[in-house]
Amino acid sequence: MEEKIGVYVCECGPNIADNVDIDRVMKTISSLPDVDVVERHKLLCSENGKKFLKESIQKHGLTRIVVAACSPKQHEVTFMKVCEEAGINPYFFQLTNIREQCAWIITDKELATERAIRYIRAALRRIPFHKALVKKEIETNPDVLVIGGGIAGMEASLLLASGDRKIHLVEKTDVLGGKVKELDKLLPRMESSLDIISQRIQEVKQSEDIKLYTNSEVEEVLGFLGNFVVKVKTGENKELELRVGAIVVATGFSMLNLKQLPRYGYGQYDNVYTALEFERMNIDGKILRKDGKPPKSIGIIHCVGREERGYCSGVCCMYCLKFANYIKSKLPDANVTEFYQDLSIPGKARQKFYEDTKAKGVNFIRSNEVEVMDKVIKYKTEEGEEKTSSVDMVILAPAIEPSGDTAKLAEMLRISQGDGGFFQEEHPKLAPVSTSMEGIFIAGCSQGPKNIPESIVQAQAVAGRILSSLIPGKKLEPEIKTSEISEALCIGCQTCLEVCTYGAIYFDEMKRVSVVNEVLCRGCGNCVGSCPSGAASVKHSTTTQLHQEVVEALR
Amino acid sequence: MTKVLKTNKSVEEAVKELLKFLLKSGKVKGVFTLRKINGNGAVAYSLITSLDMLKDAVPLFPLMPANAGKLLSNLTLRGSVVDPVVAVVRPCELRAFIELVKRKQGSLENLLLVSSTCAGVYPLEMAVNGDIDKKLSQYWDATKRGEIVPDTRPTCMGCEHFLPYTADITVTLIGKKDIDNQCEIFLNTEKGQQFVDGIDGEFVEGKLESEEVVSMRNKRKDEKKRLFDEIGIEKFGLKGLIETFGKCIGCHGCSKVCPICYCNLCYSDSKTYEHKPSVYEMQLKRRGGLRVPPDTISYQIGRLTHVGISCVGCGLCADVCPANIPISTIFLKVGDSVQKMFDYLPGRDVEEQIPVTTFETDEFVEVED
Amino acid sequence: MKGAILNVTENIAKTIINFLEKGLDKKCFDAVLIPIKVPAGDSFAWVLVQNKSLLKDANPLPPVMPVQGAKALSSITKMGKTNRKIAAIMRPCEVRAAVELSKLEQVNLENIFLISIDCPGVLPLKDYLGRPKEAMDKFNKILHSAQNDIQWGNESTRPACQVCDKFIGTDIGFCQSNLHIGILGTEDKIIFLIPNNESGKSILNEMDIEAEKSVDNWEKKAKEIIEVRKKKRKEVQERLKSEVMGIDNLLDTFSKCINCHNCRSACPICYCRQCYFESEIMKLPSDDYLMRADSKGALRFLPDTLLFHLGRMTHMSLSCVGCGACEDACPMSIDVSQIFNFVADNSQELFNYVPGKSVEESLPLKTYEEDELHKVEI
Amino acid sequence: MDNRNILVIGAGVAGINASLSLADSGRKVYLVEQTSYTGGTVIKFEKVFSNLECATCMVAPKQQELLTKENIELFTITEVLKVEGSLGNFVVKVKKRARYVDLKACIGCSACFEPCPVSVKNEFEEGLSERKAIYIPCPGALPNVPAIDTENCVRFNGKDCKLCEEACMFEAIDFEQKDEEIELKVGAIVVATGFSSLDPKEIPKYGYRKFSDVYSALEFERMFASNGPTTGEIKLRNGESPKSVAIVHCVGREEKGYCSTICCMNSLKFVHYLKEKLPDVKISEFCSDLCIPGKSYEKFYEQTKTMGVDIIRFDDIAVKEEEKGMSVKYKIDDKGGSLPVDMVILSPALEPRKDASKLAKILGISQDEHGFFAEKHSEIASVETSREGIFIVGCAQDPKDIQDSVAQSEAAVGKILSLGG
Repeated sequence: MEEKIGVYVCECGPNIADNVDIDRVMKTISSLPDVDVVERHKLLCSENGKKFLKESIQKHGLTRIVVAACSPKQHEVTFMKVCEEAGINPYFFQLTNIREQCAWIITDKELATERAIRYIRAALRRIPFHKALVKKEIETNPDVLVIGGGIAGMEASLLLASGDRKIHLVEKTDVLGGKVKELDKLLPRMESSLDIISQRIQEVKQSEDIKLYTNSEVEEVLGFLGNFVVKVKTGENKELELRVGAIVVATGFSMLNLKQLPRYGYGQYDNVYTALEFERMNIDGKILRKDGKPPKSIGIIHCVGREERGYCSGVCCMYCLKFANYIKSKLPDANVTEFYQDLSIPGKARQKFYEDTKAKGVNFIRSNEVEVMDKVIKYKTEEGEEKTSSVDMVILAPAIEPSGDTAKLAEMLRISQGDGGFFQEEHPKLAPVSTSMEGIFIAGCSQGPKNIPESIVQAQAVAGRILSSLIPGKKLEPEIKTSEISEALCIGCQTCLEVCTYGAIYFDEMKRVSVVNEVLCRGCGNCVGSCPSGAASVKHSTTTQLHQEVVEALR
Repeated sequence: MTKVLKTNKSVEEAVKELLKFLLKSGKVKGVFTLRKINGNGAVAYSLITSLDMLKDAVPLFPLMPANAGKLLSNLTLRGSVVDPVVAVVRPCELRAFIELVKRKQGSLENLLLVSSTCAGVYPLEMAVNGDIDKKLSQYWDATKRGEIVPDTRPTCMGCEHFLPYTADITVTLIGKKDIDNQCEIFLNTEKGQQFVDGIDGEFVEGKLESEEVVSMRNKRKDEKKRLFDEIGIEKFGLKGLIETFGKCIGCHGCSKVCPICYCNLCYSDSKTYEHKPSVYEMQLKRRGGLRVPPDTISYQIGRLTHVGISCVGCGLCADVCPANIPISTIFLKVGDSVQKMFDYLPGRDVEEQIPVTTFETDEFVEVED
Repeated sequence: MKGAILNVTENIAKTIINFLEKGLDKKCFDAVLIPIKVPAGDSFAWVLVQNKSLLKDANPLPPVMPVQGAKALSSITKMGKTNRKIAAIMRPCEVRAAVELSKLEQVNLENIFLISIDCPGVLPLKDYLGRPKEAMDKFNKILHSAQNDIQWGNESTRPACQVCDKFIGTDIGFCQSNLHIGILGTEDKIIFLIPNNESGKSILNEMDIEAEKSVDNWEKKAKEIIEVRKKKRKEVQERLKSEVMGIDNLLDTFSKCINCHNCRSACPICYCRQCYFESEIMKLPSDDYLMRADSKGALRFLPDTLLFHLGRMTHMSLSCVGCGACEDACPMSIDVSQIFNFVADNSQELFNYVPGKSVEESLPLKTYEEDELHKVEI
Repeated sequence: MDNRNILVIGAGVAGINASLSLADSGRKVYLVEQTSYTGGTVIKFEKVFSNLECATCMVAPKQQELLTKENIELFTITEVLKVEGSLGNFVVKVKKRARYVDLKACIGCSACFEPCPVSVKNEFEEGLSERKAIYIPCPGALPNVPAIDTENCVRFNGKDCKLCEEACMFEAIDFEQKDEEIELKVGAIVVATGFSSLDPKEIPKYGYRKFSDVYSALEFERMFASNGPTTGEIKLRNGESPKSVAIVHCVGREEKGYCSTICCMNSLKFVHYLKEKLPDVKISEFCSDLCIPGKSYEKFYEQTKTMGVDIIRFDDIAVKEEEKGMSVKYKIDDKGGSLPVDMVILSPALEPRKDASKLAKILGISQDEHGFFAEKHSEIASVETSREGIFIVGCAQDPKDIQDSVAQSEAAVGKILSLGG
C-alpha cells in the first residue's frame, strides 16, 4: 500500500526557531515528493502539542511519521506513545534531532537551516524502510535454582521461598553452612558462628518451599530468563531435570593452596597452620602445639599469596585480629605478633576492634617480605633490614580464590570470569549481583572475596532483583529491537557467537547458520559489526535503514 | 529512409558536440559515456553532469571496461531516471540492456540511446598499459576502409550485429571514408529527432543499411564461421567440455561481468552447491578420485542454459577469464543455435517476448556425472 | 629440528608421489588432495584421489596456482569433518589459509593431514596457459636454482611470491602443517620429511620411516633465503607506499578495476557466499546516482569501486596470507595482492597476529585486550 | 503487608536504584529528596574508580527512567517531618517546598538564568562558581528544571522582580506555588540519605582555607568535571596549572576513629585525573594504610603506580607555610621529610549527614557511636534497623563504595518484597 508520510517540525520555543529558519524548512520539505503533510508547532512535547500531533495523524490517516525536534534521549518515547495512541505502530516513527545536533551547536543560521533540512530528508529517506515491531510476551517460571548451600545461598533461598515460588537448593557437599560453619566466632561481637549458622540451616530444612539436594551437582543448564532447564545429578546418582526462571550462583570460595608457596613452610615445619585449621582448633576449644603444649609465641601472617593472586582478599586483616583475640582470651600470656603489609579495616566498626586488640598487647610488624623457617619467622622491615622473631606457632592467612568448579560453571552458564577468576558481574557499580546472562545471578565470594555481612547483603540483593523482575504469573517483555541473521547470507563462520556477550546466538548445525535467540538478544549490534557477509542486522537499525539515511545525509 | 544530421566535424568531435549540446541546452540532465578518469589513461563509463567534465569523454574509445547494458540496468533498476539521460553505448550493450528491460531489470524511460555502427573493441589486457592509444590510428583506418580491425577481440571480429537495432541515434563509422572531417548521425526515432532539434548542422535523408555495412556483415559472418569451426563442434561432447573448461578456476568472473547474469546471488554460488563431506566420500568411493571444488562443468552448462537464449555475444566473459577460456565464442555458438531454434534475436526489439526455454531433463545427464 | 631423509628417485615430484602412494597402501590416509594436470594438459586442478593410478598426472609442486588449495579443502570440509583421512599436499600459503579458514569454521581440519613443501613461488597463470611446456621448463629452472640463486625464485614468479617470506611449512615459516617436505640444501639428491607435530611423527612411524636425521643443511639454506626475502619485502613495500597511502593514490591504483570481483572470488579468505558489495544494498535509485554525479560533475560508473576494495581489505586483511591469488585472477593486472599484503602486514603487526600460524591463536576480531590498538588511537 | 506502598528517602544512586526495583515489582514508590535534583553525590564525580567510567553517563539513564516511571512519585526539595505507625502501615508527613517552576511546562532551556540579578556561591560546585537565585546545580542535572531559592531571590525579599518570569516563553515560572505538607501512607521505608564529608577546616594542620590551593576531594572532583566550574581545567587560584601536587589520604581518620573505606581508591583515581590533563605534573600520594580490598582494586593500584606517582607513608602529616608557597611535612616512625608542592588535595573522612540525628529521631531508629544509622546486626542484618519496616542503605549506614551501596539498596528491596503482600 502507498505510504502517507507526515513531517512535524517542533520550534521548541526559541530553542530551535531562533537559529533555524523554520519557514524555509517548511517550504523545502513541503516541496519534496511523497511527503503528504508538513506541520510546525511551538512545542510539540507539551500537552497540547501532543494532542495536536495525535489529531493531525488521525485526520490525514498518516502511516509514517517524522518529527524534527530534540534529542531522542529526551522525547522519542513521548512521541512514540503519541503514535501508538493515534493508532499507528510506534516504530513507523522517526525522531530527527534538529536541536542538540543543529540549532544549539551551529551558530550560522543559514548553515543550521541547511543542516536541519538535511536531517529531515535523511529521516524521510529511511522511514519507508521501517518495519512494524510489536512487543512480545513470554510465560515465565518463578521458581529459582540456588547453587551452593553456604550462608549466601541459604539467605537467598530463605528470602525467595514463598507459597508461589519454589526454591531448588543444590549443595555439592553433604552439609549446609559452607565456610561459615568452619568458623569459631563471628566479628566483631565474637558471637558463636555455629549458633547463627545452625539456626539458618534449621529454617532452610523446615521450609517446605525449599527443595534441598545435597551431594548434588548441576550438570547442564539450557534456556534463558524465565525458562531455564537444568540437569542435576543428585546424591542418589539420579539425574533429574528442573525447570526454573532464575539461577543464583553462590558457590563461595576456596583458600589458596599453601603448597604453592613453600616460603611459608606449610607442610614442612610443625605448628604452621592455615586460618581454617586454626578456627577448627578453637572450635575444639584448645590452642595446642603438635606436642600437646600451649604455644608461647605465635606469629600471624597476613597477605599470604596476595602478591601471587594480585588482589587483597579484604577479610584476612580482620580475622587475623580476631585470631589474636582468640589467643589472648585462651592464653593471656602468649606473645602474639601480626605480620601485615597494609591494614585493610574499612568501615565504621573495624578500627575500634583493631585498637582494642592492640590494647591487649598484640605486636604489629609491617613487612612485605615474610618467610617461615623452623620456629623462626624471618622478615624484612620497611627500611629493608632482615630481622627474625622466634615463634612456636604460625598461623597463615591465605588468599581467597574462586572455588574449584568456577570455570566449569562459567562455561555451563555462559557467564564470564573477571578479575582473579571470580564470576564477572554485569556492571562493577550498578549491577553487582547480575551477570551478562539475564536471569543468572551471583552472590557472595563467588563474585569476589568479601566478608559475611557483604555476602549476606549480596544474597539479599539477588533476592531483590529476582523478586522485582520475575513475578509469578507476570509475563516477560523481551527487547524488541533485537538482531536477526539472514539464513540465506549467513556463511556459518560463527564469529558472531564469539562476540555476543549475552549468549544470545546459537549455531544451527543442520542448516549451518547462526540463529538469534530473541529473548536473550539486547540488540547491541556486536554481531552486525563482526559479520563479514552482512547477514546480521539489528531491527529498526537495519543496514538498509542506516544506509538510506546516510546516503541522504551526505547529499 | 532516415533523417540524418550531417556535420563537418570528425565523428569524435561531432559526437562530443552532440552530447555537449544536449547537456548545455538542458535537454538531458546527464551523459552516460566512456571517459578518461584519474588522468592516468584509465577509461571507464561515467555519468557526467557538468560540461567541464565532458572534456574527458571518449564516447567511441574502442574498449569495453564493462557491459554498459549491465550498468544502465543498475542505473534504472530502482525506477527510471527522473530527468532525461543520454547514453552512448555499443550495439551489443544496447541489446543486452533491452534484454534486461524485458526481464524488469531496468527501464528505457527518459533514456536517449545513442549508438554507432561498431567496429569492435580491443581486449581488456591491452588497456592495462594504455596500449590502445597507440593502436587508435590503425583502428580508425581499418574502420574507414570498412575492414575488420586487426587485434580486436575475436568475438568482435565475428560479430554480425554491429548495427544498433533500437538506438534513437546512430553514429555511422564503418566504411565511412571521411570520418575525420565529416560525420553522419542517423536520427532513427521521433525521440532522437526531438532531442537534437535546435542543433546546428544540415539535415538530410539517408540509409543505414549501406553497401559497406552489407559487405562488413559478410566479412564478419565468415570470421564468425571460422571461429566456430576453430572451436569445433566435437568440443561440445563431455570430453570436449572437460577439455575446454578443465582449466576453469571457478572464479565465476564470467557471470559477474555478464550483462544477462543479473542474479544477485548465482545459484551455483548458493548453499545448494555446498555439499556435506559424505557426498564427496561417496563420489570418491565410486570414482576413485574427484576434482575439487566440484561442479565446474555443471556451472558452465547451468549458466549456458540460463543465458544462452539472451546471450548478445558482447565477449566480456572471455575477456575477464583468468584462464583464457574462449567462453564467449562457445556461448555465442550455443546461443546462436538456441536463438535460431526459436527464431529469436536478443535485444532486437523490446516488444519481442523471450521464448520459454525448456530443456529435456535427460539432455545433460551424461554431462552431470 | 630432526627429520627423515628420502633419496630422490627420478625427480622430486615422483619421490613425493611414491611417498604418498606408500601412505595410501599403509592406510595412513584414505585419500590424497593433490594438484593434477587437467585433461587438456594446460593447467592443474585439485583432485581428491583414492585410486593410486590417478596419481600419474599429479604434481605436488605445480608451476601455477589456478585455485588456492585452501578453497579446495574448504569445499570438502566446510559442512563438517570428513570420515576419511585425507592427506592434503599444499604450498605453505595454502596451509596457512586452511588453518585460518578452520578458525572461521570454513574448513574442518579433523582427519585432514596437512603436508607442506618448500615453495619457490609460482608463475602467473597467464604465463603458463598457452605455453605450458616452456613455462614448465622455466619453473623447473627456478625450482633447482636454490644453490646458486640466493633469492630462489626470480622475477618470473608472481610478485606476491617474489617477496614471500613464509614459504616454509614449519615454524620458521610461521606455518604449522603436520609434515613438511624440505627440498632445499639437498642438491636434489634427497628430500627431507620434517614432522611438525605428533601426528606428523606417528605417520612416519606407521610408514616405518625413521625421522631422527639432522636437517641442518635444509634449515640453514631456508633461513638464508627467508632473510633475503624479508629484505626484499621491506624494499618493495617502501616502494608501494606511494601507491597505497592516501585516497588519491588508491583511486589511481584501482582506476582500471572493472568490478569483476575476480580478486574476491579467487581469495581463500573471502568466504562469504554473497559479498556485501554485490548485494542489493549497493544498488541505488537513479536520482541518487545523478545526485552523486552532480556533486562531482561526473560519477564513475559503477561507482564505489574503491569502497569495495577497502571494504574487502577491512574484512580480510587480518587473515590475508599473501598467496597472491587475487592478483593472478585480475584481468586488469592491478597490483591487488601487493597492496593487500602491504596493508595486511601492517594491520597484522598491530595485533601481532600471524594468520595461519596456529589453530590455537584466536582471531583478533574474536578477542579483546584492553591495551590493544593504542598505537592507532595515539 | 497491609499497605504495599514504599517511601524511599534520598534520591542518590542507592535511593534511585531501590525505587526503580520496587516500582518494577509493581509497588507504588514515593521518593523524597531534600535537594532540587536527583543523583546525590555520584553525579558530582567525573569518573568512578576503578573502571574510570563517566559517572553521569552511568547514572543518567537511571535518573531518566526515574522521571518517566509510572508508579514512582518524586518529591524534590522535600523533607520528612513525622513518621508514625509500624511495619505495614506507616503514616508519614513530608514537607514539599515550592520550586516556583512548573515541572511540566518547563523544558529546561535555561533562558531564565541570564536575567536574574542575584548571584551566590553554587554549593553544588563546592563554592567554586556562582549561580543565580533561579538555577539548576549543574548542566545536565535531572530533573532539568530550575528552582528558585527564596533565601536569595530578591522577589522573596521584598523587591518586585519578575525578570525570570518575563524571560520564560512557556509560562513555567509560577510565584504562586506554595509549600505544602503531604501525608503519605506506606508499608515500609528505605533510608538512603547518604553522607557528607568532613570539613577539613576542623583540623587546622591541613591548612585548608589557610592556603588557597589546598582543596578537598569534592572540590577537586568539580574542578576536573567537564560540566564543572572550570569545565575540567585543573588550575591553581592564580590561574596557572600546578607542577607538583600532594594527595593526602586519611584526613580526619584519627579524629573520627574509623577508616572511610573509599578514600584510598578515590585518591588513586585523582592520579589518573591529573595525568590526563597534566602529563608532566609531579604527584605524591601520602597514605597510612592502603585500603584496597576486593578482586579489582589492587590491579588499579598497580596500574596507577606505573603512571608516575610517589606513594609516601606517614604516621603524621601537616601542610606548612614556606617563604614561597607551601610544603607537606610528614613523619613516619622517627623519620620524615618535607615536600614543597603548589597544590594539595585532601581526602576527608566520610561522616553522617549533619541532619542524621534529627532524622533518626523522626524515624525512631538508633545511631551508632559515630552517628551513622545503626543496623540491626552488623554481620547478618546490616540493612535492617531497630525499628521493623525501616531499612537503611548506602553510606547512611556505613561508608562504602557505589557497588556496595547499590547492593544494599537491592538487599533492602529483597527484604521488603520477601515480606510479601
